[in-house]
Amino acid sequence: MIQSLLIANRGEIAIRIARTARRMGVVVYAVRTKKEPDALYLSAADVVVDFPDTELPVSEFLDIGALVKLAVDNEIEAIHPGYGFLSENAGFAAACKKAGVIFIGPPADVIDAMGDKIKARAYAMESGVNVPGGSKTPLTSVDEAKTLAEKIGYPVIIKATAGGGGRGMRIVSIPGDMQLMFSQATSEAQNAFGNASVYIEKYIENPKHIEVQIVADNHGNVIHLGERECSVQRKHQKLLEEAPSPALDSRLRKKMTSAAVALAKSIKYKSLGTVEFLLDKNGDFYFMEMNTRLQVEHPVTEMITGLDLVELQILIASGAKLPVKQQEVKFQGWAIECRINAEDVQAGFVPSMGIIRGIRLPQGNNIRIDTGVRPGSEITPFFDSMVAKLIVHADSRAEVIEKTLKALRQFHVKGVKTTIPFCKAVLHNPLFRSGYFDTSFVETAMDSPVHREPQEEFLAALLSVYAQTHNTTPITSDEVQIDPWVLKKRIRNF
Amino acid sequence: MIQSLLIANRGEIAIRIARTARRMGVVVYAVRTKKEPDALYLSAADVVVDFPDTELPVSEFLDIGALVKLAVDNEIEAIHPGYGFLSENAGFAAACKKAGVIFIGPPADVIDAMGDKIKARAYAMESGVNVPGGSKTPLTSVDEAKTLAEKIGYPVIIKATAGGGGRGMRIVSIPGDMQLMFSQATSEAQNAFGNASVYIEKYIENPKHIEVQIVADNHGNVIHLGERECSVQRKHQKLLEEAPSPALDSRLRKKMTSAAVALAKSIKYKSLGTVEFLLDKNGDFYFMEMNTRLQVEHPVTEMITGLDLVELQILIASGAKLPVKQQEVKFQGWAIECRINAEDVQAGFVPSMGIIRGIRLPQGNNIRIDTGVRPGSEITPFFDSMVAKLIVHADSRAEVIEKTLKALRQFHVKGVKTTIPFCKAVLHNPLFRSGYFDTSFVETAMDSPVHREPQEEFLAALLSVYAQTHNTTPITSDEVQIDPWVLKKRIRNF
Amino acid sequence: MKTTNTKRLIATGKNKERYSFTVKNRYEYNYKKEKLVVELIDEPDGFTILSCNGVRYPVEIVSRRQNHYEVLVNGVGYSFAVETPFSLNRNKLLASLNPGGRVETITSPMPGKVLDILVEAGQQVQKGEPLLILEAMKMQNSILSTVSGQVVKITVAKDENVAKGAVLIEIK
Amino acid sequence: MKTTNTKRLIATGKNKERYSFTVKNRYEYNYKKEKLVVELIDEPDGFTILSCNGVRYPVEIVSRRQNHYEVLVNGVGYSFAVETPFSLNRNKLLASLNPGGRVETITSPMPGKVLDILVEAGQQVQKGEPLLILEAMKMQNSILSTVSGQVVKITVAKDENVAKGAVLIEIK
Repeated sequence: MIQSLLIANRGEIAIRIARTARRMGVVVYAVRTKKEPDALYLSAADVVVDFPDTELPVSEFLDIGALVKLAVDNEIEAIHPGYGFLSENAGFAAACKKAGVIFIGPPADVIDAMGDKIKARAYAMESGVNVPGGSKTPLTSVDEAKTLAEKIGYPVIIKATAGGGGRGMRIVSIPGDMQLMFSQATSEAQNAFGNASVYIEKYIENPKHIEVQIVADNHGNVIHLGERECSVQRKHQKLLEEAPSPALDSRLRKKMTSAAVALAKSIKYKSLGTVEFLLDKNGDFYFMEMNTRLQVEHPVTEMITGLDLVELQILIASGAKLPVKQQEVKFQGWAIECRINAEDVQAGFVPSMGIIRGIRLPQGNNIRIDTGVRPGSEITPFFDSMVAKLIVHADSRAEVIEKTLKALRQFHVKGVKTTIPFCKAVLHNPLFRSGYFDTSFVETAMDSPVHREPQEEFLAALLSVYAQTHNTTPITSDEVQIDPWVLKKRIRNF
Repeated sequence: MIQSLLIANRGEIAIRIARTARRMGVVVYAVRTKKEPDALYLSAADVVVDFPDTELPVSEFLDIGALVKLAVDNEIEAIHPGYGFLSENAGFAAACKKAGVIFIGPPADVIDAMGDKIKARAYAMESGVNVPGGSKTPLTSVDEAKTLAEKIGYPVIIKATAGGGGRGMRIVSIPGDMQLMFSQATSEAQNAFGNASVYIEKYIENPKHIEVQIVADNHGNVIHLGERECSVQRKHQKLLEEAPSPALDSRLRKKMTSAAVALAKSIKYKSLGTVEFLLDKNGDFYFMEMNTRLQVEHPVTEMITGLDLVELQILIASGAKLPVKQQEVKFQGWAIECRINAEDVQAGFVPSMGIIRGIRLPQGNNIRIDTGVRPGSEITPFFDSMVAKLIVHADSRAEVIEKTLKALRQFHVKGVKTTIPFCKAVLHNPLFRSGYFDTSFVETAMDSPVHREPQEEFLAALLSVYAQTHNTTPITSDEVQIDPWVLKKRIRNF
Repeated sequence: MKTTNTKRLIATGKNKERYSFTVKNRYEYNYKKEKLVVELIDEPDGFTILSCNGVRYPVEIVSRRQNHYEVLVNGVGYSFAVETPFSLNRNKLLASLNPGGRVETITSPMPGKVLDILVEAGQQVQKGEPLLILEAMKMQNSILSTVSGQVVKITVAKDENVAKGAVLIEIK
Repeated sequence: MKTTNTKRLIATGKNKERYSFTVKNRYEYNYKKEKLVVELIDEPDGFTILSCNGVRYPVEIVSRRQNHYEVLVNGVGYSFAVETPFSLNRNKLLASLNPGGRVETITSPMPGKVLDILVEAGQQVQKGEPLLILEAMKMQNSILSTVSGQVVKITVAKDENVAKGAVLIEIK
């Protein structure tokens, strides 16, 4: 069994991984960076190691050499990459292996096969899973793109070969747009993945986004842990997820989970992974991509199965056999995850940077909060804008929607604007409640991106009048000024 | 109208006074002491003034000369004494007047008349209010006490002439106990009030403690704001109050409130005051004492009347006429106040000293929390152990009990033990719920001083096993050690 | 001593929603003849609570420019201008005398790099129409027009790095 | 690699209430054959949450002396001794060999001044009986006996100032 673990990540996921690892008796190491030397995730570890000074202009958690060296120098047995950063980087997995460090994830060749989205399409087809018509090789020119698009029929979608997570994607509905979209997609792909290569696929219009969680050990056992419904998206970014999906009946669920397991088996998958599907209006589903890591939304699966996915990752990486068989996996109730991001929804979801001045967490049973911030934490342009994930579990979909709404009404963040009012608006929306929503939901079905509680506008007017009467000074301000929180941090660090 | 105000007090009441005064546009001054130089109440003021260095071994908020000088030197128009400390000190009121500072409270002669409990008994009788049989002058010896006790009949109660708030009180049931109780009462009275003088009264066994809030302006207008039920007491210390009282019908309410108003009129009372009564099982009531200040439990009256008692105090002290007539006072619904003290109820209500490491406040409408602490605040032997007051308002007694219980379940304090589990036990108690309880309730009617939520004991066992398995270090400890919070404060102050 | 004074204050929102209060002695509020018990409470966990007749909401006053307020109630942003009936009428009058309307500035909501500018000076744009693409936090964000009107001026260039609050485009 | 091991751990409270768990691999808990998903979570506001199958309670581990735990669940104090079946039996055996029982010390729950001592050495006292009067925070507090037994020793004198945790009286 693995005895020590370096978490090559930060924020809520570092804390979440540390929690399980420490519960299992594994000694947990976290990496301190200059960008956030007193971040909350550091307090979740047994040992904190400092990231060394380097000349490289690369983010600490993307620096393969330095991270592997930290593990070797500190005699740490294994590395957990979390999500994002190096979690799907085959080179990182290979470098770990070479250095004698256990990489918690699938082997490098599997990451590589699934990371190249064109190769992944080919493997999916081989294992009998439908894929949308499209490229067999990366596009070399706009003209090639146009020719292929004519063949498979518009609309098509341009995707980054090395992509994932929505970046480098563009939908093209008419030939005239191809030039602009092709150049935007390649430049974004280059920025995001260091690889400008793109390909095209037939664009499935307004599908549902359904993904299947699979787990495979090193002994050939593969099981699935059901599906997650991730259709509430904006610009291919997931905003709210649930498990199970209201769109699947047991027949379709069986077909989709079997397809995911078949794919995993055919590529000799090991560790935790997610097979993402597009489900169209006819109930036909197509392979989209496979994520070879822990997902942000993994807690909803944990809630309904009672299994700890990080525990399974550590056990598998230790060489253990899967502790549960497929028929022992029991699915209970319904779970929803809300991503509470620091974004100004009313201004078009732009990041809302600043300092968290206060957090009020909802309280109650079967409410889980995964967060990496505390009062005083700063939301910076360095990292993503996630403040917390709120995960709620109840017996039925109707109940979990009400319970999540109640929790959101008790969840308050001061200092930055968050997506809490947006999540409320989703959960109040009749189409969402009906279950018949698809990935066009956020853009087409929401009257307002925020939900307003009764009397809110009246109270805002009253507050303005009160402030005018009392000459109240704003608590936060647009003006550039030294903030006491920032000052305090500066004094401490320099 | 008063334009500036010095608060000669600390903690939650200083904050509560500042809130109203600032709302009214009054500039608020708070006093910083060496004992708690970064207390929360200081942040509620417009201006913070430092208490000067003195040689006197007296508490800052008992130092008449220094406080009056602070007001004069800073050209502050008025002083609010809060409760406790100098709030019922006639000498303070006189010193303020002499210095040209408005004392927010009744004139010195009225404080004096009601402060001397024997004089107060005489005034009550004059105005036609029943008093229990007893002393007409202070006791000069144990023998005198015994003679008088024989005359009025045992049991009797010894009380401090300068007393109030339960200190210096002793009940004597048999002549043999008189010697011990007399000496305990005089020594406690000396300690608490600097005046050993005591008197005796017929002891009304197991009465209800009901008090009537009255308000009088400087123009002869006197109204009452209904009663408060304060029978949930331990050693004469109020623990949980409500308004109205479940024991009063409209006839009895009219009699008691009329008696309170009559007393106030007969002594030419001015400002806010409370007339405390003992109500026996026959529905007869007796004058106990009058408090010439704001009470700790004043918020329950504010909840059911919608009036702000501090605002009334400031208006009256400014010379304004009462803004409401008796018939305009509307009583709506029911309110409960729970005193959340830092006490170890399971160890017999001993003070639980230490540092507040976290506070979770209940959220919701019609829930009010008055508190003077925040995470990092220390509960010290210097001051009382109050952490917060939780005040809840609802339409009916049954509803407010449930709503308060719900709020208590969401109210958590980390770092010290509090009376939260005790307050829950009171609210769950069938006798309390029936309304037929009296001042013997806490000592005789409660099976357990704490309420245990379902599964608590099981979870405590599980936590112990978990801690043993993981070698978890205690978060707090009995051992003497430097606490990071304390260290931080030391570094800051020295 | 001050004399008692009662005045009317009118809060007007972006979409012309209007709430009219009477304020007596600077702190007694009435709305549609109903008395409001209003308190602004700083709680120990850092939150500010607006309490109105027992209804409690976490609020923030984000910014104030003279009589213009940006506030958050429950995390939702609202803008109100607070005026007396006199100033309200004067502003209406001024607006009617200056039918050309006023220039709205589109500012950068965050620091970032201008990747692309999608409009030209002189062009008519609709409210909600994308004006330019700003790259920040590794994402490309469209900056949308907050008003309908004509683009008067573009104050940034492609590939320029801009600070938070920098003026990007003026629309009249 | 460690080998899988399952052991039984029994938590015994002050009133002999007993809960028996099996623990596999040091982290898989079972109670009465039911699997428990247990997590101890440090939340960002400073609270520690014990989560068991989704039931969440704020807890504190107040003190630990070897296998004896003082914990708070929801602010209510509990004491448990955690033992294996083997050590439990051994302790029972030891207790039966030493029928005289062990000495309980009554300690001061806070700093204060001893105002009065109400018992004498040799005297029999009942659990809950007042032993002495301690003045602290301007209040007189009765210190009650936590056990029934005989007063062995009084280690403080009247008017003495005592620190928190000071031994006041020993009872056997």
